[in-house]
Parts: sequence; C-alpha cells; structure tokens
Amino acid sequence: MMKITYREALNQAMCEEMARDDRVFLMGEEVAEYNGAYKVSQGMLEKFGPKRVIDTPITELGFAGLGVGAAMTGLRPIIEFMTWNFAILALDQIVNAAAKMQYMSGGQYKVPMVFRGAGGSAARVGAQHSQSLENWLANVPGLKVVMPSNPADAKGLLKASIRDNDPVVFIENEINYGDVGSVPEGDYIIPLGKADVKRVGKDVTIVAHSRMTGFALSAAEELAKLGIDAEVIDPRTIRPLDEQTILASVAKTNRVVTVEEGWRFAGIGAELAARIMEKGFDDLDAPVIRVTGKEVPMAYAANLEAMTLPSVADIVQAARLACGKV
Amino acid sequence: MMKITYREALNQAMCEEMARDDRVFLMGEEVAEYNGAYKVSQGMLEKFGPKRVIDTPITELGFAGLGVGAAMTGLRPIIEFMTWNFAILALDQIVNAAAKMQYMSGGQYKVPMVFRGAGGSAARVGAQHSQSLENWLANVPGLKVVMPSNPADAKGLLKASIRDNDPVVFIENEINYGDVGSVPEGDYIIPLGKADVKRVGKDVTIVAHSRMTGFALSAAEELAKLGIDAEVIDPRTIRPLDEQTILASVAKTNRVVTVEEGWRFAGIGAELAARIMEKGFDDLDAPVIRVTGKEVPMAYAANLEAMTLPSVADIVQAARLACGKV
Amino acid sequence: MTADQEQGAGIVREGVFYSESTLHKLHDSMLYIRRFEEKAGQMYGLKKIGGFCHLCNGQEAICVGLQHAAESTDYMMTSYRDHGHILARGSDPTGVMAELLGRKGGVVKGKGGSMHMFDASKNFAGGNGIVGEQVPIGLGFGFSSLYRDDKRVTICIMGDGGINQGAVYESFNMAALWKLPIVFVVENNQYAMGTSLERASAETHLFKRGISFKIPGMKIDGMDVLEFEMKMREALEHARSGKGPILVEAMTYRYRGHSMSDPATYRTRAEVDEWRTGRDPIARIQTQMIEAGLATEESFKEKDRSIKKDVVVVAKAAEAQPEPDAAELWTDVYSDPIDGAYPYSGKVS
Amino acid sequence: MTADQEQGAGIVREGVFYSESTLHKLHDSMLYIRRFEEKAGQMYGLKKIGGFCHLCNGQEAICVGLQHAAESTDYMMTSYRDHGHILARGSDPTGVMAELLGRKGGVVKGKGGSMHMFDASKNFAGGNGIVGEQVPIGLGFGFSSLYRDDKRVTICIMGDGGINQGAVYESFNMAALWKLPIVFVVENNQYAMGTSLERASAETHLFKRGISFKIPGMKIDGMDVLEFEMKMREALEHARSGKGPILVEAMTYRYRGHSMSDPATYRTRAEVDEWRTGRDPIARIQTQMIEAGLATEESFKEKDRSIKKDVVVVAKAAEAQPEPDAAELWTDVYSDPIDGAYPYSGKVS
Ligand SMILES: Cc1ncc(C[n+]2csc(CCOP(=O)(O)OP(=O)(O)O)c2C)c(N)n1
Ligand SMILES: Cc1ncc(C[n+]2csc(CCOP(=O)(O)OP(=O)(O)O)c2C)c(N)n1
Ligand SMILES: [Mg+2]
Ligand SMILES: [Mg+2]
Repeated sequence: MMKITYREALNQAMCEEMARDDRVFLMGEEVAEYNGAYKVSQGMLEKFGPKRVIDTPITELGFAGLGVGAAMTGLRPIIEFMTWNFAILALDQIVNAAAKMQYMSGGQYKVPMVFRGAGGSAARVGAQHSQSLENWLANVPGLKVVMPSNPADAKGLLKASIRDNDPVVFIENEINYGDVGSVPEGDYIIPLGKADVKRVGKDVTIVAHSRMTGFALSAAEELAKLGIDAEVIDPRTIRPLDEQTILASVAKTNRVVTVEEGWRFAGIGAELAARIMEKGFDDLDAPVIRVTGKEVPMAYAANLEAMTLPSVADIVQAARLACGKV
Repeated sequence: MMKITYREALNQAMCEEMARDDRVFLMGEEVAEYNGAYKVSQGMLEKFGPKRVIDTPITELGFAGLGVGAAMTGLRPIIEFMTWNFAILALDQIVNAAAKMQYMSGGQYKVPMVFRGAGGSAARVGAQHSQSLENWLANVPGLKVVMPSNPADAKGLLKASIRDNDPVVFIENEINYGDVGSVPEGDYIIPLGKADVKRVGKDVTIVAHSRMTGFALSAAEELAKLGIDAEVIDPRTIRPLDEQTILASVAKTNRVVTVEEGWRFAGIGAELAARIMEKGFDDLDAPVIRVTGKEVPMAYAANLEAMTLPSVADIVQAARLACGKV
Repeated sequence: MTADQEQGAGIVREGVFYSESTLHKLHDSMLYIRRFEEKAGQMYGLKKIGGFCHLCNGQEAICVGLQHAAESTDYMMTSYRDHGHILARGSDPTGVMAELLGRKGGVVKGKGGSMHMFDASKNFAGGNGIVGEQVPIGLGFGFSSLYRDDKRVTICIMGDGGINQGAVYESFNMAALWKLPIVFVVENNQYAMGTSLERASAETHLFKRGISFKIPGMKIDGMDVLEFEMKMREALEHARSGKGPILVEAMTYRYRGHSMSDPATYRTRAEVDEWRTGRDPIARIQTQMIEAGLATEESFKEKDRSIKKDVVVVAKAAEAQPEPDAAELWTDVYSDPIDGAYPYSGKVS
Repeated sequence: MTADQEQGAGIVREGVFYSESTLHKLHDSMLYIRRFEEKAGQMYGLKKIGGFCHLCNGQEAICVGLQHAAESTDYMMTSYRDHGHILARGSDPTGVMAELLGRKGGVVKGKGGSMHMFDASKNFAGGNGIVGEQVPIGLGFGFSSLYRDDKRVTICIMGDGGINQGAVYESFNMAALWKLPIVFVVENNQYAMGTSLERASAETHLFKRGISFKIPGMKIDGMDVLEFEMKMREALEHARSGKGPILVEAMTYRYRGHSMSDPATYRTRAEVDEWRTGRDPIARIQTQMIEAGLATEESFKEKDRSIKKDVVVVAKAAEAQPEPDAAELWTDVYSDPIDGAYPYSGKVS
C-alpha cells in the first residue's frame, strides 16, 4: 500500500498504461507543457514526449472527434476535458460517434478510448462550470460511465478503463484531487461494473458516487451517533450499474437514500429509485429518498452555493426520514 | 373545431403568434424557401417575408446561440432544429447559455425563445437520427420541456411556448406530423405544466408522452378487451411536470406503467417512478413498470428497429404485469 | 496508384497518360455506380428501402477519380451520401445493396442503412448522418498516421453545406498546426438540401475556406474524371509528403433531389439540364474515348446492358437475403461482457 | 463618440485630435482598472474572492479605447475576463467588487461572480465562462439590430485561444452572409492559459481568421489607447454603415497569470518585462501627456493616490454588504410562476 493523492493515482494509472501499451496517448488542453490544468498529468510530457502527450487548441468537439477517429484505427486515446462542463460542446462526438460507431458499423469499428476530466462543481466557479453530466451519459448505450470516489478506485478504475475496448466516460472530481488514500502497489485493476460497499450497516442503504461518497460516509458517522447503522455503497461504475450489490443491501436494510450532486429530474437517483422499486419492491419499507443538488443553476455566492449542493446534514436528515426516525 | 394535421397545427400556432407579435421570428435550416424540411413552416416565408422567416447555414450551435442573443435583446426567436438529433451540437447554447442566463445575470437578461423540431426516431433513419433528448433537457432548471402528442395540444402548447418568457424546448414527432385531429378555433392556448387525462380508467395508470401517448391509447383498447380499464395520462409538459394529476390517478388505480421511446437509464420513466414512489408510495400496489426503447443504438433493419421501439404489445404486457394479470 | 507508365493506346492529359484499360476501368466504375443508384432509387420507390436514401448521380467522377488516385491503404470517410464512394472503393455491391434493404448480408449487417456504410477491410470509415461529423473523425485518422508514421493519407469528404459546421474549422486548425496527412474534399454540388451555395456561404469559393488556417486549396472540375483523378493525385502527394493538409473543392452537381423524398423544386430545369446533358462525367469520358478510338457508341451500349444486368443480379441476391437475426439487436453495443453478461439493463426487463 | 472636435490643449494622432479632458479620461479609466484589478488580486489572496478570478492587467487600453470609441447603446459581450470591460463600460465599481465578493449588491446579485458580470442598463451582456460561447450570442445581438434596424453595433470580444472554437466560424459565416453590424475583437494576449499562440493556431495573424468568410481584418496595437481608440472607431464605423462584420486583432499582453491560481511559469521574465515595462499602456499615455505638457509625473502620482483611495473605499463598501438573501436561491430560474408556484421540483423535497 502507498499513500498517494487521487491526482497521483490518476497520474500513475495513465503512466503505467502508457508504459505498457504504446497505442495509448493523452491529449487535451494544457495536459503537456502545463502539466495539466489540475496537474493530473504532471511529468507525463517529460516521461513520454510530445508525440504521446499532446496539448490541443480550445476545440473540444474537434479533439474529441480526433480521439474517436484515432481509436477507430486501433490507437487507444485518453482525451482529457479540462472539465466535463466543456464537454457539452463535444457531446455529439461522444454520443453520436463514439457510442454508436460499433453498432452502426456492424461491429467493424471499435472505439477503445477514455474521455476523462473533472465533473460536477468545484468551489465557487459558478453556473457554467458546475454541471453534472453522468445521468446524461449513462443514458447512452455504448458508453460506460465511471466515477471514482477515492485514490484507490481512481487508479484501479482508470487502468481498467484504458484497457477497456469500448468508449469510457471517466468523471473525476476536482475537489477530490488532493485527497490522500491508500492504494495497493503494483498493477492494480478494478474491473468496471462493480459497486463497492464502503461501509457495512444494517438500517439504511445510502448509495452515493464520486465526491458524495465521502459525504455519505460522514453522514453515516453522524447517523451512528443517532443509533442508525447506515450501509454506504459507491456504485463506482454508473453504467453498467452493479444492481446486485445494491439490491442485496436493500434486501437487508429495506430503506434507501440516494445522493448525487447533480440535478434531481431524471438523475442517477431517479434511475436507482426506479430500479430498486422494479427489482426490490417487496424489500422496501419506505420510499427511496433522493438527495440531490437543488434545481437551480449554481450561484457564485458562498451561501447560495452551499445551499445548492447536498450536505452531510441533508443526507442525515434523509436517512432519518427513511428510517422513520425524525 | 377544425380538423387539421399536427403539422398544420404547429404552422397555425407560429403564424398566429407572428401576426400577433412582430418580435417573433422563425429561423432554422430550410424553414423559408423550402417551406421546412417537414413542411411545418409551409407558406410562412410568403406570409412574413425573409426578414422573419430565415434560412440558415448548417450550423446548429451558431444559430442556437444567435437565438439566445436575439432573445436577450427582447426579440422572441423560434429556432427550428431540423430534428433534435442535430441539436446535440447546440446543447452548450441551450444549457449553458439559454437555461442559465437569467440566473447568472441576476435576472437582468431573460431568454424568451422556443427551440423546436422533431425529436426521437422517425422511420428507418438509423442510429444517428433516432435520439430522444427529453430526459437530458428536462434535467436542466431554467428550461421548460414540452412534447405534444396530438394536433390540438401541438397548437395550444406551441402558442403558450412562444408567449412564455423563458426558453422552451419544444419537441415534436416526425411520425405524428401527418396525424389529423380536432383543434378548437380561435386563439387556442394550453398553459404549460398541465397534464391531460387522455382516457379515464380505474385499474392502471399509463403515463406516456409524445408519440407514445397514441400507443398507450391503443394499448388501453386492447386492455379493455382483457377486462383491464386503463387511465392514460399525457404529461404534455415534461418540465415542469404536473405531478398532481399523475398522483391523483395513481391514488385511484394503484398501479403505473410509464412509456417512452427513449432509453431507459435515467429516462423520463425513471423520474416518474422515483417521484411516484416519493409522493405516492402508499398508493402503490405494485412497482411502477417502465416501458422504454431498448438500450441499443437504433438499427436500420426493419425487424431490429421494430424490436427497439416500445410497442403496443409491450405496453399491454406491462399493464397486465402491473395488474398482476399475466 | 500513380498514372500508367506503359505506353500504348490511351489518352494523354497534361502530360499524364491514361491507358485504354485504365480508361475503361474509370468509365465502367462510374457507369456501375450510376446504374446502381438508379436501381436503389427504384427500390426506394417500391418501398424496399426505407428512411433516407441519398443518391450521387452526377457525382460519380469524384467517387471514381478519388479512388483511382488513392492507395487502398489510405483512409477515407464521408457523409450519408456514401453509396458511390463505398462502391468505388471496391466493396461488394451485393453487400451495399443488402444494406440498403436492411438485410443480414449488408455491409454492416443491416444495422447502418444507406447513411452508415462502413468497410474496415477497405479502410472505408463511414457513412455519417450528422452533417460534418466525419471531419473531426477524419482528423483522428490523420493523427493516427502521424503517430504511427504509416504514410497513409486520410481522405475526408464533406459537402458544400457541411463545410459551414464549426467542427470543420476546429479540424482545419489542428490538421494544419500538426501537419496531418489529410486531403479534405468538398463535394461542391452547390446545394445543401434546398439551400444554394450563395445563400449559405459568405465565401462561395470553398477552396478558400482553409486560407484562414493556412491550408492550401484547389478547385477542381469534379465532372471530368481524368481531370479530377490527376489533380487529386497532386493533392494526395502533397499530404503524403508531409506538407500537411490540403483542401480540394470538387465542382459537381447532383442530378436527383437531396434524398429520395426531395422533389428539388428549388432548381430550374435548365440548370439541371446544363449539368446533366452538358457536363455529365460519363458522357464526357465516353466521348473522349470514342474520339481516341478506344471504344464505340455500340461498345458502350453493350457495356451498359451488361452492367444493368449485373445490378439486377446484385439486387436480386440482396433481396433474397433474410433480415438480420433478432439476436443481432444486442450485439455490437459493447465489446466485452462484464461478469459474463453484456451490460444491457434494457434487455433484462 | 467621435473624436473631439474642439481645438485647444491636446494631442493630435494621424490627424485625430484628442483633447486634454479626453486624454485624462482615458488615462484615469485605465489606471482605475489597473488599481481595481490589483485590489481584486489582493482580495483573492485574502480568500475573500473564491473560484476563478481573471485579471486584465496590461490589457486596459483595449477596455478603455473600445468604450471611448463606441456608443453607449452599442451592445457588448466578452469572456470571463470581464472586470475591466464592465468597469470601462461605466458600471458601478462597488457593484463589480461586491460581485467578486459574492455579495447582495453585486452587479448580478452575487449570483454570477467574477466570470459572469452583466449590466443590461449599460448594454453589457456578459461575462461568459465557456470559451467562445459569447460569439454566437453576439451574433444574435447583431441580428437583432438588423431586425430592428436600430443602428447599434455589437462588440463581441474573444481571446486568442477562444478564436479556435468552431462556433466562432459558424458565427463569422452568418455574420458575413447577412452583413450583421458586429465588430469581433480578439484580445490577442498571446496565451490561452499556458498555451502560446503559435502552439494553438496554424494562422497566428488572427486578423486573417475571417478571410475565409470574407470578413476584413485589422491588426491594432492594443497597448496604445489612442491608436486603439482611433482604429476601433474605424471598425465601428465599418459595421455601423452596413458593410457587415469586421475582425479586429488587438495585440496585447496580460501581466498576471491566466487566473489567480496560475503562476505563469510558461513565460520568461524577459518576455513579461518587455511588455510590462516597454509597452505598458498607462505609462505610455502618461509619457505622451507629459511630453504634450498636459500633466506632470507629480500630477499622475497624485491621481494614482486618489484612485487607490477610491478603490479602497469601494472594496470596503462592497465588503460591508451582506451575502445575498437565502430566498435568492430560487429566484431568476424562471420568469413566470406556473399555477402560482415556480416549477422547482427540487425545492419541494
Ligand atoms: C448536424 C446536422 N444538421 C442537419 C442535418 C440535416 N441534413 C442532412 S443532409 C443536409 C444537407 C447537407 O448538404 P451538403 O453538405 O451540401 O451535402 P450534400 O447533401 O449536397 O451531399 C442537411 C441539412 C444533419 N443530418 N445533420
Ligand atoms: C469551452 C471551454 N474550454 C476550456 C475552458 C477552460 N479555459 C478557460 S480560459 C481558457 C483559455 C482561454 O484563452 P484566451 O481565449 O486566449 O483568453 P484569455 O484568457 O487569454 O483572455 C481555457 C482553456 C473553458 N472555460 N471553456
Ligand atoms: Mg451539397
Ligand atoms: Mg489569450
């Protein structure tokens, strides 16, 4: 085990995979000479040279498409979006090209690539820099959607994503970049599609991904003080979603809270709620409660921002409600 | 009452509103000289001249943004996307500009405009021309999302959308364009945010929008023969969603089927299921069942296409399942 | 492929020799595409082809000239108007027709249809339905060739309407910045659906659209297969030799409507006739070959009869095929199963 | 605003007369922006400003020259590097500072922050955080002026990095096609974050980026406020007189990092100094005014002291304000209630 940051974990994942397979390259804005806007690609230019670590102009749609084309020739691009907010400009290539190419071409062209970068809101960056896109992207067959919540998962999942033969949407979190955690040594891989039970509990299941996993764990500590023993599940891969793990937990706890930073309407919580109802209806003693970002654009002012984002208190409150203990 | 097509209803709505308010203009690909790719704007160039009915180059992001800017100056643009499939290219302007502008500007700039065109799949047009986007767009606060299922709704809702002071996403259906229906004479307006009970029933609630409303009504006929009396609700406005009408129905029937053409994961059905569970949990005698498009890109072959789309039989089957009568 | 070196019967154009056999090949290929498209139009009329169907009648010299100038290892991709290109590339016509009919033996198993033809074995990378989308994709193929130093050139084709898309200029900039081996070809048939060139483009000389990115441009007569082939070879040579991208504007005209459902009333009869009778690429090479004594009106008629027969055989063979297996619905979405199963939540329910 | 007509003390540049009072106004405005930005930087250092904060030190001549040349009814919009522009436009500095601090009295009520400043009363339409997004929006403002024939010009500002975005060329094409009254201004400060111009742009003479769309271009020294004002007036006149859009490349430099979190190690000290000491727009106009006998070193020092004091007052007043009311969370999402309530499903839960 080594103690490294989430940022270093991502960096290691990319470096190891690039050392292992020379078809892998990294491209995006400021990834090379600047060492990454958030320093995720620190040192990579020096290690792999300008042929494999490539700075682009600010043209998200263009270089996302470049990645798709390169992947179709058998290369394995990692396309970094400085943040996923800017990837809205590139969605056509992600959805209409990357996701559909294999199907439309009758299996002739595969698109083995990773689109990655920080998603959701950072701190005080306002309306246009605080968009959660995982529900949109997980809606699309042909894509896989991965969202690690800690350094170990970040490393293991990114390595798996780079080796995956399909387009993977890999959404990191800017606020987590500095988080330190233990990561196994060696060629550490976490297969896609496996949720992780981050805390075992018996009274209520809290499903939370990305930065919200940490919030959920904090909430679980609070809840413990109130005599509520929460199980916290991080799906890690949003698509495909590991419903077995979630349903098994619900069968035990009979109560569920979902947590996400994004907006409520047709979000990840909606899918979880619908799916848990479909497949675990008889296990449910209370409705699934969704904790989500408020349905407003993100404001800049500190107080409004704090009100917009889900809080640990919101999760505690939701769990108490689910358990009928308010 | 007059008998007109869905296409004519849309045309009348635009013509009446343009006659009424000279700030309204129509812009898009082939809307003027060609009279619309699907003839929705037939005759409008002749009526209103080239200043108000404007053909554009094929640059969706550009002219969507043009609409946003024009709306910010107080004009009331109707921006037509030949189909919503192409609007993926324009999403940044819809989501980051139109939806967020009023909030970001502290209420100084409003964006009174309509983005409209045909959404979902037409017939045999393949993977890149068969995308449903309503769940993505309804996810976004600041936008309203409207989807009429018949000529009267098309007219009344489009007029309301053009008069609305906020950006409205108006998603039509190409296959419905030729449908004939009765439309009230005169200045017929349907307020946004109101669902419509298209068929009264007592055994199961089927919530279906756009083209799927017709499928649901056909399914209800089939179900009637099997002794199941289905209530069919068309939300008409997806955001804001008229949950009162839906919940009132669920309180009566205790069983729900949702129907949508789009993909399942975090679709409209997911939101409906989650919301009905949240607010009508005790009314539910069975889990909400979602009928959706299959989670694959749309194939061209007739048999695969038919398998991908929800069918009347799928809805009948789901309703029987919901009623425990299989 | 360089121009023929051997001497003998043939035609010399600006110092380039086209042998008798090459001329026949070019002619026959164009004629085949013409007849194939007519058949496709017929099948569409009979409702055997559904959805959109964009024919390339009138534009055959581009499809054929481009292929003759290119190497088979060169990459290419285009828009939805792709039948002529994939045929010229050498894909099996029965597969192309079967695709139009949505059959199992279609070039992409019936999954793509008219707009989404692919043949990886021939380096034909689509067939795209979103206007302009193939341009950034083409950029990626060009990038790959630089990355691998494989000396391939990417031929990335778009329309006079498509060239207005923003993605094109993002691609132009990167292609020029990194000197990628790409020939961008604009098929300037002067209309994007019902919108004429000058109603959509501030600069109607489309070969100049790369100037702002330092991409050189060439305007070529796309109705003369020899002219087009020759100039296209220059363009390919430019890209292959490491000088970076080049933009070729091929002047052409589509005789039919935009797609089968378009009556094309936005054009005058006279305008269509001017191109169709005055500049037809097939009639043109026929006249040249007859004048050069390499063929006769009768020999061309005979050839036409035999091609028409071939196309009928192809259409029959395609029609005889079954639809794709139902199981194909779920294949080609993902490459690798997860936990032994493919991750389709939609399948389970 | 045309150049001053009256004669008297002043400076004549290429036949254009700038009066003493105009010169002071231009100078004071630039100096105010400089000191305001320094204060903002300080407040950021004290963590009173959060998120991103992009200062425009070095680029003041553009903000100020442009405003002086424009009519107050002209529309304008820019990127996230917007403090200088909105100040030059005449918005209340306390509102701007309060916005940076996320306070109730901010120019957009604390909802936008540094990147999203708007002042509709001054026709200042943002403040955009997505690179290039203001360009299609500006197209719409220009379109509106054509539609209403209101003789306004839209000034649409972007960066040397932003000009690579595809949306820009979609906009160039439509603006030129319809002859919209728009002046596109590129603030060429030669870097987009850490990427220098020549590493991102195939054509580094950015005024040529409109050529492919028949948009004329001008390259102007953006470090000389008189030069910039004068040429900008020509550009505005071009657009206002119905000749269509024009593209102005303003050569400039940002002294600070891209945003407050950028140490800007990608530039050499010498390069920064060359611009900062060699070409500073404030020093430049001071020298010119002193040479013309319109001011003295001392009078400028005095002015500087008084501006600094003003800025401190502004900062204090802004800081004294409370945060926005909590109720503001739910306002400005939609204009009209539905059934008496605003349609926020998220609020209910
Ligand atoms: C992004 C996008 N917008 C609009 C369309 C609809 N559409 C299909 S083809 C076409 C015209 C394209 O014209 P051009 O590029 O000149 O090619 P041509 O059809 O002449 O070969 C349009 C508008 C589309 N498929 N994709
Ligand atoms: C679409 C998009 N991509 C990337 C970013 C991140 N970003 C913010 S500013 C910037 C550099 C822009 O440089 P330039 O246009 O030259 O303007 P300057 O900052 O020099 O004023 C980048 C890459 C963004 N905000 N939006
Ligand atoms: Mg064309
Ligand atoms: Mg710059």
